[in-house]
Amino acid sequence: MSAPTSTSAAVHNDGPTRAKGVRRSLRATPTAWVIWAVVAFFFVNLAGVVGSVLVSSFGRRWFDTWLPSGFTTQWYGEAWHEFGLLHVITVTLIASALVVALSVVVGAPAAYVLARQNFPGKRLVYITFLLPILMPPITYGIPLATVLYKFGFAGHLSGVVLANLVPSVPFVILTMTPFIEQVDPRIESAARMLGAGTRAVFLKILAPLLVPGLLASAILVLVRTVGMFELTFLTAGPDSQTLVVALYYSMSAAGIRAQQSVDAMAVIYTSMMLVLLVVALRFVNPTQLVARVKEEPE
Amino acid sequence: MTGFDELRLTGVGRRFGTADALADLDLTIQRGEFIALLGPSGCGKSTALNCLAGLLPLTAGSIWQDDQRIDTLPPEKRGFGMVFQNYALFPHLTVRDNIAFGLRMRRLPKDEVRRRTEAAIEMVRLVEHASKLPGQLSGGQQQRVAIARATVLEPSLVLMDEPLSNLDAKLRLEMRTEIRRLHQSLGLTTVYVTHDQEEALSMADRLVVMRLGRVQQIGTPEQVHTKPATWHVADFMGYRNLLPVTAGRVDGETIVVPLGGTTVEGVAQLPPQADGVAQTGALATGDQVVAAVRPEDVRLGNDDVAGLRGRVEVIEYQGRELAAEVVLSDGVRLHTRTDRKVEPGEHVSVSITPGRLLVYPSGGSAELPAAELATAGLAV
Amino acid sequence: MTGFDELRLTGVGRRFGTADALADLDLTIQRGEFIALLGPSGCGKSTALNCLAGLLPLTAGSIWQDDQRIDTLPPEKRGFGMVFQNYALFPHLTVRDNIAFGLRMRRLPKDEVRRRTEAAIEMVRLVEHASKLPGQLSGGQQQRVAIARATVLEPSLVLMDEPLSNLDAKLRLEMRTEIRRLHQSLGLTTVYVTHDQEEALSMADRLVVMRLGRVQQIGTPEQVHTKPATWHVADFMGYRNLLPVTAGRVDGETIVVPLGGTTVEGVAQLPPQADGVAQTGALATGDQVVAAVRPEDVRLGNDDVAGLRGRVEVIEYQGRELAAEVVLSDGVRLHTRTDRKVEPGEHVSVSITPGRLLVYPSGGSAELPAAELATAGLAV
Amino acid sequence: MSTVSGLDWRHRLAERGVDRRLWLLLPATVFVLVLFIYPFVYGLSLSFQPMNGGGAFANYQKFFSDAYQRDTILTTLKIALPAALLNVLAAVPIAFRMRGRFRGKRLMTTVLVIPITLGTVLTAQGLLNFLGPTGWFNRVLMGIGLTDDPIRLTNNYWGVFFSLIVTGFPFAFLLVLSYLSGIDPTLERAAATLGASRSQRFRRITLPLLAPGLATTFLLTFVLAFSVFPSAVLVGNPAGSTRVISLAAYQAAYEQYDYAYASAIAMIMGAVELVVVAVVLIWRSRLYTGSTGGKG
Amino acid sequence: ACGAPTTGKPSAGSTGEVPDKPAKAVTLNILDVAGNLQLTQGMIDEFVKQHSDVISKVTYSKSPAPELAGKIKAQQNANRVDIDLVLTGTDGLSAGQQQGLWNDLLPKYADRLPGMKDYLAPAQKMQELAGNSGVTVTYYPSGPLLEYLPAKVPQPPTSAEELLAYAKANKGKVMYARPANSGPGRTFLMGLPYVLGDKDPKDPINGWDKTWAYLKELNQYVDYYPSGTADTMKALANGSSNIIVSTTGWDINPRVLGTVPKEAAITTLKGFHWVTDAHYAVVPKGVSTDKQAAILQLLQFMLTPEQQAKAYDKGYFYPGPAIKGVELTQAPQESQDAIKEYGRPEYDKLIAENPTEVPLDAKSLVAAFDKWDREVGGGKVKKS
Ligand SMILES: Nc1ncnc2c1ncn2[C@@H]1O[C@H](COP(=O)(O)OP(=O)(O)OP(=O)(O)O)[C@@H](O)[C@H]1O
Ligand SMILES: Nc1ncnc2c1ncn2[C@@H]1O[C@H](COP(=O)(O)OP(=O)(O)OP(=O)(O)O)[C@@H](O)[C@H]1O
Ligand SMILES: NCCCCNCCCN
Ligand SMILES: [Mg+2]
Ligand SMILES: [Mg+2]
Repeated sequence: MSAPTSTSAAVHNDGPTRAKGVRRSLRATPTAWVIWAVVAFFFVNLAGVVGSVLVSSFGRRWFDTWLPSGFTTQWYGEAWHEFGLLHVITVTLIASALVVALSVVVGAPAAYVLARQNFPGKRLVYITFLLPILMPPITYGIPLATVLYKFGFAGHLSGVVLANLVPSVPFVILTMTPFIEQVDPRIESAARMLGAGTRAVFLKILAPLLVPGLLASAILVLVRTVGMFELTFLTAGPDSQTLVVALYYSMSAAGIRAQQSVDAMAVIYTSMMLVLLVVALRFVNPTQLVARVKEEPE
Repeated sequence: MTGFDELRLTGVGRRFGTADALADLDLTIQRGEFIALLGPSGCGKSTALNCLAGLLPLTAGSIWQDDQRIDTLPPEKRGFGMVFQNYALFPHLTVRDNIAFGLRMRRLPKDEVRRRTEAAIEMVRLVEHASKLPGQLSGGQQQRVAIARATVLEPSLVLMDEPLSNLDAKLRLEMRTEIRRLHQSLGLTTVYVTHDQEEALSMADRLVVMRLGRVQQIGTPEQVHTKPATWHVADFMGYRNLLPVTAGRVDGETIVVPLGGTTVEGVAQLPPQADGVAQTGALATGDQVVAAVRPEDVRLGNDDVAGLRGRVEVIEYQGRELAAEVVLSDGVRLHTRTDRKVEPGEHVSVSITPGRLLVYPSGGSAELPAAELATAGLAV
Repeated sequence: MTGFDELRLTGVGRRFGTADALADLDLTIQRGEFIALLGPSGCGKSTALNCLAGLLPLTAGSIWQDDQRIDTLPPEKRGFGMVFQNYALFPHLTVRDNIAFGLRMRRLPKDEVRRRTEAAIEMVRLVEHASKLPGQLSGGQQQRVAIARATVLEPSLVLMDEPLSNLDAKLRLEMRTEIRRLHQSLGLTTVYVTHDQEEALSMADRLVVMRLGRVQQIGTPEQVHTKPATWHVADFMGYRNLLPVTAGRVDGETIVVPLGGTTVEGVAQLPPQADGVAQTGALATGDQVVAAVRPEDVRLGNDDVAGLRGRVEVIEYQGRELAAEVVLSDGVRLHTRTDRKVEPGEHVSVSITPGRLLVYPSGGSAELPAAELATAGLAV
Repeated sequence: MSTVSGLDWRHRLAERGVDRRLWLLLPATVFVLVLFIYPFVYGLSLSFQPMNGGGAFANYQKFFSDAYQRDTILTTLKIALPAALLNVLAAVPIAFRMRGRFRGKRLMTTVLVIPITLGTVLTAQGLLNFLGPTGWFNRVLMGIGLTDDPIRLTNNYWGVFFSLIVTGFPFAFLLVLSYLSGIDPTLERAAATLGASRSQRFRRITLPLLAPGLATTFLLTFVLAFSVFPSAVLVGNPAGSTRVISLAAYQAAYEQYDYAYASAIAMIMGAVELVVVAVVLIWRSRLYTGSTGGKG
Repeated sequence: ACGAPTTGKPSAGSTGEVPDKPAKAVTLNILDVAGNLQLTQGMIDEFVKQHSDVISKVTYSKSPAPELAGKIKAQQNANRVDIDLVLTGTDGLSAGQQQGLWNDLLPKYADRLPGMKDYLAPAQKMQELAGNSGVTVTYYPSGPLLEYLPAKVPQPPTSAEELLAYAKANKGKVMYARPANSGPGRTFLMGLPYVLGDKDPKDPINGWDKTWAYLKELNQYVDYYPSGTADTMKALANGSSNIIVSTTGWDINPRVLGTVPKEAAITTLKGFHWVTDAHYAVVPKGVSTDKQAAILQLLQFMLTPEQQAKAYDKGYFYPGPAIKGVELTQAPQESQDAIKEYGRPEYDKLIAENPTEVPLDAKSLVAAFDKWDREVGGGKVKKS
């Protein structure tokens, strides 16, 4: 890993003097070495964890050996057909995009108030927003589904989206609050002085400054939504199952299923998340921020 | 919200915890006026601007725009412009976009936005820096962006909080001219906070001098400069020599005070009445008073003249003139300015320009704390 | 790291992208010196300080402390103190803790930390505000915290970036005195950025005048003030009248230039040689030159005197004096200062203090851009 | 004038934080009330209606009087607290080192965040495959002679713990990294000029400014860890050392179909979490929260 | 009972007489929580193909069983049932029965399901277990069986004692999954009382003394209990375990799939009884009468021998058919080939010669799981 050489302040191009001078970037501290060693160890093992599933998902049969005795893509093909994965993945993508967008739209303003203002009853409000995260869906999932069925939402995508919003909105609120606290309120004042109303302040000022925060909470909400089995299952109709339902089914339903086929499902699930994540990170780099500009112009 | 005829602040106050940052501010601003707020650091100038802008809720009083009460309007509804003391630039927007922001909020046509933005960029001399982000600008450049951003909108009222503090003398002069020009050509009303007296004196129609959250004097530059209402204002307006003495003979406006072993004549000053103009009278012999005089009004002469005499102590080169501290025979230390070449240790005669020594009631010892005297550079 | 005898910057440069914010800075600072960096906004002053402090890596050159090369040392190893232009106070620490921070980092005994912190708080007059967080302070108060935080450590070198820009005149004077006092009593070395010429002139042992990232002149206050090395420096040092003219008769140092339909005598100036002192000679009749004179050196007299004559246009009240713009018969506009009462439209005679009109080579039209002339307030 | 006093009243409210900005809370509040509180109250009341009769608190009594059930609280805390702490504590120094600019930084960041995409199932399968008795990990250990018999790292406490690290660390890292990016680097530089070493700068400047974010991160990681369910079953020992409280609730609901009891267990679970959360929040409320200079 | 905002009356159109044939072709939503579609999807598709005037389209979804009841409950409370047919094992069936979720199809419509008369005897017993709401669609005798690799275990245990002895001699090499998560695990649990001759094999709390004692003893030689059968299969395959418990389906199908070596063999314990298993079709309350009509026709179609033959599959639920007289030769060729290669001739004999028992009812089973968790599985904690 090239990291240790780039820890301290390897932030500038080598100027003409730097060749002669002390290479500052090489003076990584012992702590740095320890940290990178731990990270490396973590990654090696992580690679093992992921790799073993990946290899297994392509394995024809894999007994007491380093590698499977043969390779095949049959498990993917079977899973793909068995669950109609194309449809399921489409649904999953649409549902999670909607959940992410809506939970940010609903959650961010509330996070804003909680970050900026002290008002009577704030604690109560805070706890109210915390509860849906703390409480397992067992406590409210079925009545929630009933409500949603009653109003005709459940059984379609809209039910899945609404139900998933329940933990997602508070999640956005919680993660966004510290980000908003970090923004200097005078920036907002300046925008208001220039005639920006609340909406414009949000869209033009806060949103760009909060990009890392938005991105982080969007990714986390996404992960949670894509992975939220119970609420999705309770509210989904036959056409609005998401990938996790299929995955949980393949993993834990009664009946016999090849280990490799579960692995293949898990790989499909992860690949989809990975694509989403990489797309997200392509467009917005969580560390490429306003503050960066201050840090190192170059 | 467009123009207005007058803006009235009545009893405006703002409290932080138990401390009044601003109290009892009564001020009527006429359309087109240029008002400067002056006062020591921490006296409440920025607080006053923030209250006017609607960025801080008042804890007392009200603000009226003509007949409409506006103190509960949110800032974006008031249509005022503001240059923040710390600039508060949008860190994610380029100079150009920072400046165009307000215009875009008004949904002006693209062309006009571009035209006006470029003009403003040129005005503040940032043409080459227009595509930089604020974090890539020098302090002064940032400040100029703040000025351009607030003025490009041509708001009915512009609030400026020390907008030129980070500019060099030359640029400051130019910017001053631009601000005056904008103010006059567009008929803007301007409230301007500055710590630079010269700026205040040269730009403003009226000055508001504050201290500890309260107004000390409101008047034209000339009034404030030549007739400070209290010794605090005098102190602030450059009357660097503030001497706590006992009043001698009083004769109408003239009052004799002891100094350097002899006596000098001063002009008696009284606290301002409601109309804001200082009134005389009512100072009596034996009162504790404060005599105030500017360094420029203390002249050094050759050693051989009769009258006040002293020894030069510290001298400081200040461009054309020298700033010198002279210790009189009774130990009182006077700040003076001179274009004579004097040397430390030299003995000189000291004269005070007639009519330029102002004598104020001290307001009791509580009003004239020793610490403050010490900070005023006075040896008691 | 404690004291040093000298600090040498050789060829120091810092580039942002393709633009040199600082180039070729050669400067030797002696222990105990007070150096002021001066120059227009954006000329690279803060960049220079940051390079010295170790906060910005150099892109060229090196910095030596006595015989040790220090430009690769991290800031905390250099032991310099710095007052940031934007203060950079720790938002989560009270005034007291901000100031005590450096002392604590040195692991000084608790008692000493407390004592020195309190003394510093008192020095910057923040006793009542000591327990506030930076966010609860006024702009000037924050700036004072920054000063106290950097100086309480009594570092071998203090870098101050416009440390007084947000203070009122009175407090600024006091703080100046404090800074000088600290500088002298502790034998600190100080590099001080200011946009205030008077401050620079009165405080510094040497001035470094910069422009566009490059040094224009290094010299004592008197040298820089009376003998600016280039017309740019003159411009910056308050020679508000900069007149591009064609040199007339040259006679040693004396050079005759046309003005207002007649001619006046000026003193020829040449670009500085390596030693930093301006040299004369080598200006010839017919050269494009720039004549520079300060407003204070342009005197207004009664209409009836022979010589230059003009009409008063704009006047501006500036405390004791008036700033007036006078248009000469050839259309040249002169900035003047006067304590006479003049009125706009009045016809006056104009005289220039002998020896105070400096004549510079123009350095070609590229060096004397029209825009710059216009901004200098000159009607070409 | 009555209108005037009405307006003054408004100033007073504004001073106490009650102004029109509070309307921004409305959508989220309505949302949570309708879609969460309303159903949740059913769940709550259900927990007081035991399936097999008894007093209103019968379910709660049943839980606390049965050591097998009661112990799940401790079991869960023993897994969740260390895992959440480790995730946050590990994320901080790593995120801190990811701030400067260096080649490959974007890649590093992405790679560190990637495990977030794994999901519990892949993680569980992977841990079982990789750390299992004949997995690569044990093969390597035995190959280099570190051990003769495979060491057991799955189907016990450690399996669950690892799975919480694998899924929780990137989560914490992403949040911490983002919170960090909001802190103005100038502050650290200022501290450097005051003689603060790297570690002092971190401890005295960065950490305190980061602390509110850390509190939130810890909270969320803890809550996620506390409700660990699939991995407790898949890579843990669900009958024994990793019999977490959510498993108890799950069994009540989906094996015994006693929703009332399940609700009660879930309520207890929420209450325990709430205690931890409250402690963290109280601590957080005493920290400096506010502008960190990075975005202004 | 599970606390929903409203408790609805059955929606219009779901009560009343069920016509013979829907007024017009219906769309069915079928939910499989038992992995049953692997066996029956072919039959259903065939029906749709042949009777598109009855069922125009089917949508299939699959989910784990436990959450099923909650979902149906939520739909019924809201009067919007959109699951028309559920394919489930005994667990889901009885969960729904406890909650009163299912429509009673029997005995009301028994005459429309003549195929039910041909159930195999043990399938008939499974049908009786189902009461009036479920219709058995597939059946298998299940287990308990022991599975091992002959290369590693040349002399497999043939009795409970021998198994114990083997486990003792080969610590950690005997494995079964946590019964609550595993079909073979629970079959083993339910089968042991018969093997050991316990007092009341249907009463796990009071009648299983020998079983519990045996399991606790065995526990001393077991390292851990994986949370799924698949893990035990894997352990067997990779050699970390020598003997695991299994069922007919779990024996054949994984070898077909290649997760377990083909050469793995099975054995039984002396005195063993089959503890049988079946899959059922149930109709939630609230499904319209038109759909019910279609479902009845569908079920009857599925209970014909030609269709039942598809249940042989690849040994997934071996043998699979619930009715008599369904020969392997009627099954699809693929099916026949797989079973020919991986099936075991000895199964016919084992099935013919050993008694069959129905599994525990849901309540007892849960009690057994709980006791196992507390006393056997949970016992591990203190030990390690
Ligand atoms: N990060 C950066 N990226 C690009 N250009 C920069 C950056 N930082 C500074 N500059 C440019 O470098 C030049 C010098 O900046 P510097 O801050 O040193 O000016 P200064 O002399 O301190 O000015 P001021 O008096 O206005 O503070 C300016 O033109 C500025 O725009
Ligand atoms: N949020 C706050 N909490 C407590 N005190 C405050 C707060 N904001 C301002 N103050 C105090 O109110 C007083 C007035 O502050 P203000 O910013 O108006 O001063 P100012 O006149 O603008 O000073 P300067 O010239 O230094 O900018 C100061 O003493 C300041 O410490
Ligand atoms: N968070 C709850 C996930 C529920 C998964 N169900 C799996 C069923 C195991 N038998
Ligand atoms: Mg202020
Ligand atoms: Mg600067």
